[in-house]
Amino acid sequence: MNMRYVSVSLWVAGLLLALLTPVFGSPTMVDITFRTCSLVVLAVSWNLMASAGLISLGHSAFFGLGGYAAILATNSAGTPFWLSLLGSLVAGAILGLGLALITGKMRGIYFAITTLAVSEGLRVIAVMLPDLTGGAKGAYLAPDNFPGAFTVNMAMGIAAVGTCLIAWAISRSRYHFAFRAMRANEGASQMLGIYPLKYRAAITAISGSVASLAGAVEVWHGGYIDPALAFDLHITITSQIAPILGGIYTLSGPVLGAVATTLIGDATRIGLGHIEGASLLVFGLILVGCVLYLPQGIRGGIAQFLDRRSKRSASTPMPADAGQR
Amino acid sequence: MDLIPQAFSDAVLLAGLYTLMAVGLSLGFGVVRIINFAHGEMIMLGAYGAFWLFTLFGVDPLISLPALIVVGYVVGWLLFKGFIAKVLDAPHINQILLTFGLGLAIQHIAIILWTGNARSATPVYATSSFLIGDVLVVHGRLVAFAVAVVMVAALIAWLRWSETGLATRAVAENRAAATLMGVDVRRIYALSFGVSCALGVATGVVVSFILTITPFMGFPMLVKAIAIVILGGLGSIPGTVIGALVLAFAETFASYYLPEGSGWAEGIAFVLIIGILILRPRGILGEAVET
Amino acid sequence: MTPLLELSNVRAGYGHSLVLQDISMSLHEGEIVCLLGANGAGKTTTTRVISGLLAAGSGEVRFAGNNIAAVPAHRRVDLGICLAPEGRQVFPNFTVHQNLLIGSYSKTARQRRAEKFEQVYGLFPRLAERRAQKAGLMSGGEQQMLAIGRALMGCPRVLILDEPSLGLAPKIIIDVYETVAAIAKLGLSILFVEQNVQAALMIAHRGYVIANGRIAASGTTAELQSTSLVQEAFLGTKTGTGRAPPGPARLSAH
Amino acid sequence: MRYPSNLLFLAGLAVALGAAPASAQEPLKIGAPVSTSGRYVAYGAQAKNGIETAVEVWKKVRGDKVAGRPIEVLFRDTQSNNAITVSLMNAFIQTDKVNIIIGPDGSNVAAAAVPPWKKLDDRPIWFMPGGSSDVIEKEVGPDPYFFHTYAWSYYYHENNVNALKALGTKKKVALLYSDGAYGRAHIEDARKYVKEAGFDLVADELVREGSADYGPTLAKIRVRRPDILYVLVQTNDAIQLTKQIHAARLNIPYLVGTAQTQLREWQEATGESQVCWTGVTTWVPGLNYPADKKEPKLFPSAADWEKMWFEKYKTSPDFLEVGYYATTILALLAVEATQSTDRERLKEWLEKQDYQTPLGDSRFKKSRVALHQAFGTMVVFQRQKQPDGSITSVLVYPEQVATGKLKPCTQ
Repeated sequence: MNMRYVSVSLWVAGLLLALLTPVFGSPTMVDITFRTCSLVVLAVSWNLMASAGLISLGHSAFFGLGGYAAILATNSAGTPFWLSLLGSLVAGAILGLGLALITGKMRGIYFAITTLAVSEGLRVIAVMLPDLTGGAKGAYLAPDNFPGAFTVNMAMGIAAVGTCLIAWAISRSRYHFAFRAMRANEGASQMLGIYPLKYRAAITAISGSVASLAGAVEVWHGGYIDPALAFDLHITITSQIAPILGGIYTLSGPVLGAVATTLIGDATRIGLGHIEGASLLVFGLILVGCVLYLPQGIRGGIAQFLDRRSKRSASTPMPADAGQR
Repeated sequence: MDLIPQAFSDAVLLAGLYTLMAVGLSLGFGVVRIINFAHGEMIMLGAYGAFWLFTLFGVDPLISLPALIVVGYVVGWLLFKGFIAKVLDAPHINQILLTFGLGLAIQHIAIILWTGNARSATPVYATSSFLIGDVLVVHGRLVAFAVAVVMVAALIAWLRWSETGLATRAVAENRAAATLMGVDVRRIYALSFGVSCALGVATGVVVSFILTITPFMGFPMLVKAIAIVILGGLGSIPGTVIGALVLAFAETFASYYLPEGSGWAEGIAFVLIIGILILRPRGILGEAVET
Repeated sequence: MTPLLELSNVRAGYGHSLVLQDISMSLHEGEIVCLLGANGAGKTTTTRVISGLLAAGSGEVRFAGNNIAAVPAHRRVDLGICLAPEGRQVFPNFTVHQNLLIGSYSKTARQRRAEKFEQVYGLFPRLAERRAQKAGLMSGGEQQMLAIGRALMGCPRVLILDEPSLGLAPKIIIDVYETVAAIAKLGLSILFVEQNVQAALMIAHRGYVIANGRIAASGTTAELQSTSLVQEAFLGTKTGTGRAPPGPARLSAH
Repeated sequence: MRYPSNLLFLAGLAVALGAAPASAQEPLKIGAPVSTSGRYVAYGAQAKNGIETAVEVWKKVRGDKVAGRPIEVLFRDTQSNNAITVSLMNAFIQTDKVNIIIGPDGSNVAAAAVPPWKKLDDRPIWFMPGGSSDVIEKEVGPDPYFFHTYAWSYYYHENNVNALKALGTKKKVALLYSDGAYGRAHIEDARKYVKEAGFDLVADELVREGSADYGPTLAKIRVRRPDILYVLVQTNDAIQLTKQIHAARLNIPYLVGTAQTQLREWQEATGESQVCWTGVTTWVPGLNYPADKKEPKLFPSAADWEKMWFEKYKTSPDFLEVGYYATTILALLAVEATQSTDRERLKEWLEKQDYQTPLGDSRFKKSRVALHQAFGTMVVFQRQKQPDGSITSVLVYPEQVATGKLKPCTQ
């Protein structure tokens, strides 16, 4: 059994689950799949940015914007379901482009903090313009035609599959190398004839638009939105937990991580929900444990396991640099 | 009535609180190069510590402050040895997630121990005040300001004049060179992380009688502290003071002079951050621990 | 007589790239030894191994006869191994005086701080004049003096200087080397790394030439001056051994 | 379904569903979405206490079963999160097939629970002893299966303003509300009733939820010299705001709050600053509601019930705890009386019943939009300092229950 076989079969399984569960699954199954798919979209989207060296601490900005774009389009202009999703995609892409432009050459922690600021800024706007957004007491979706739960669930499945396909296409294209170079060193990549801003704008636009899409489908699913939860920092955090738990900078890592995060979250919530504070305590501890003991994520863990099984003798690695740089 | 003197006084007092809130985070980042997402939880623990000592034993928060600072130092030191030390060479994002996970766990331990009920300590000075001309000054806030000034001054003096403080700055500026001077970098890390947490706890003690204490109080304060640290320049202590002043003045004056200004104030802070990062991508005063 | 410092068959590198293939060398009490080599040959990596910033993959580093592999970098200062690193690495936001102060941070050095200050300010009157100035605002030559002075503050038995002439004007280089010679008179053992052959051979007793992570030549200054090996080493090529080992040249350059 | 990762899902499913109940006697399932983690955890704890105590009392009085069926309460944690609440509601209705839903608690999660419940045709009877926001009422609309067992936001202000009318209408009122869900849900009706009563609205100030400094807002209000400061913020904000108002020495004779003034949390955290604040609530210790004539053991007098609670928890109850207790007992009585879980029969019975509970009359009436609304009887009280130094709630409105008069603050 090698990594390739495992990975192909997992991909096929994931695809089928995402697209067939809304048709055949039990309500619980549908619900878990929906939330997993939503997290897959966010995680893959976050990982796309991270792959280009852009660590986002404000993915909730895209998620929330997408939700508000969908609800505004629907409630004020009677926009139908699919069209409202398109609107959110565009809104997310515009925000992504804008972010790339204002952040210019900012990198690392400065880029991260700017995204955080954008997300918090949007939350303040949503809170302070109640006539437009419903303000802090929230707003309900009031569509002319509700497309039905099946369609909404299916939309999230398609979104997840589509996002993975985009990530796959990027990993197969020459852009992949550009992003990798940017991640390593933006200055150096410039010398290689790569113009970071162009790629940066492209990746933030793509990543932003799919994250917005997730927000929009969530609104159609839940039917309600409010600023505190649309722009919740925990959305940002879970969209990071998933790729890091699964394996950052990889294709399958965010997906594996999303599945694991959802299942762990549900297990602790349902298993420990009757004890005050226990469910998120255990979730926090699991997170700490994963960062400490699975630094390469689940994907890295599996690869290592398979490696060991194939008994390939590893070459003696060099001692690490003790100079702490 | 002219509100400008009042606004000015409010802003200065608030800036003191903000400085204290952010200075520990700034030190932690400057030296250990980790943004401690559990820093807010240190504030929360400090607040609960002061609250319980006050409520159960009648110990005034200002009296319990020194003891709690020591406890905060020990907790920080243990967190460093137990967790942070293991991810020093990991990517930033892993470190962020680790500290976030720790924060989440600490929050919910607090819920289990003390429930989610909102609390606040009630020493007399918390709600008494005096007037200078037209300007009203609340004793509690003045006390908080004084504690902030003393703590920040002590920190600066320590970094500037003590042997260990100097070594800490050396590590912040160049860890390899510091090692060559015989400085045990890991020990300095543990120490600074401890001091950083102790400052968080001190903040908690001070807000225990001004603000509402809940297990969740830390996270919004962390976001604010990050904003301040970024405004001033990561790791720069004078920068943190400037960042706190900028934020406090912007918020206070917006609240006084804009319609619905106190609602927009927080948004103003984030606009400021983005603006400053565009103009000066490394904050008002650059990086590294300066005093 | 046991050498004060001895490296035998040291291999070391970063991650999976091996920079030092096989280094053996020694330094005796009171000696001045220079380490020559082209950019990227492994000179700085050697100093990092000696100072403990980089652990040796295999081989031994002995100090006064003891294997110091297990001694962490910051403890080696206590033993008396002090390095003025490549690129000077002074603390830019510290004053000159603070830089020197931190130089005597180690336990042994702290006890002799006053004496050392006197010595360093005596050797470098320029530093005494500028004691309150921020190090980052000084010229390259002054910073180099400071770096050496700072290393001296640590009470070294072995003073290691990594490319003290790097990026300095010729006139300043002469100043630096005159000072090094003066320090040598204090009875210290000095190991210094150079690309500038002329300057190095001026004051050293012995020398080693590193090429591609191996000792390519060694001998007294006079011997080295007369051999063509020095030149070859500097070209980074090695005749006669067939294939050159894979050169991780760029990696140790900075 | 032959792929390995299905195992992961199945494992998750098994965890999610727990051990399937396989008893011959189908239990009565009550779905209880409670916020036992996240920011509403304080409410969640109260909700859980209320339901648990109700089931305990029922078992003591009536035995372990209701209508011959064992009682099963499914407590599920909303984590104070909208998306999780949606999942919970779906799971309760579609998977667990609960017979009755009671909850959730916090206003945002309560709001988020509405669409998934409304969307499903086979939705069960839903009691909501939590959310008071009028957006919830509008969204639920005249749904026959929705039973609101808590006051709507506008009840607060109708009662509050009625109590204030005793002071005469020439008074100047300053409104202060937060940009949070609580402030936004209440401000419009507060404004409406204040204006209708003929008061002079001299300030209408917004503050930020969680703000560290209310100084600027208070300074602006001081300049207007109002007679009444009317505050609409949630508990956490109310605690620090109350202390700051005290410190600011505004010299405003009447300080008017809403529900938070009755919460233990607020009273303990504000100390001396709480004196003279008024509040409006559905329940306050010391109400003189008598025991129910038909069910005196399930619905004892307010005083007896309070005593029972104090013995169990060593603290006096808060209004959510009473609300969840009364609601749960009502639900159990409905099942017992109809011997069924059919929502039509339950609904009919609920519409007709009439008990005297520790929380007042249990009769459901129409409200602005919703069909069923109970326990909306509110009282206005004032925190007054007694000669012995203690601070107690003195009922000032309505007159039938009043135990004292509204007094101006002397500072």
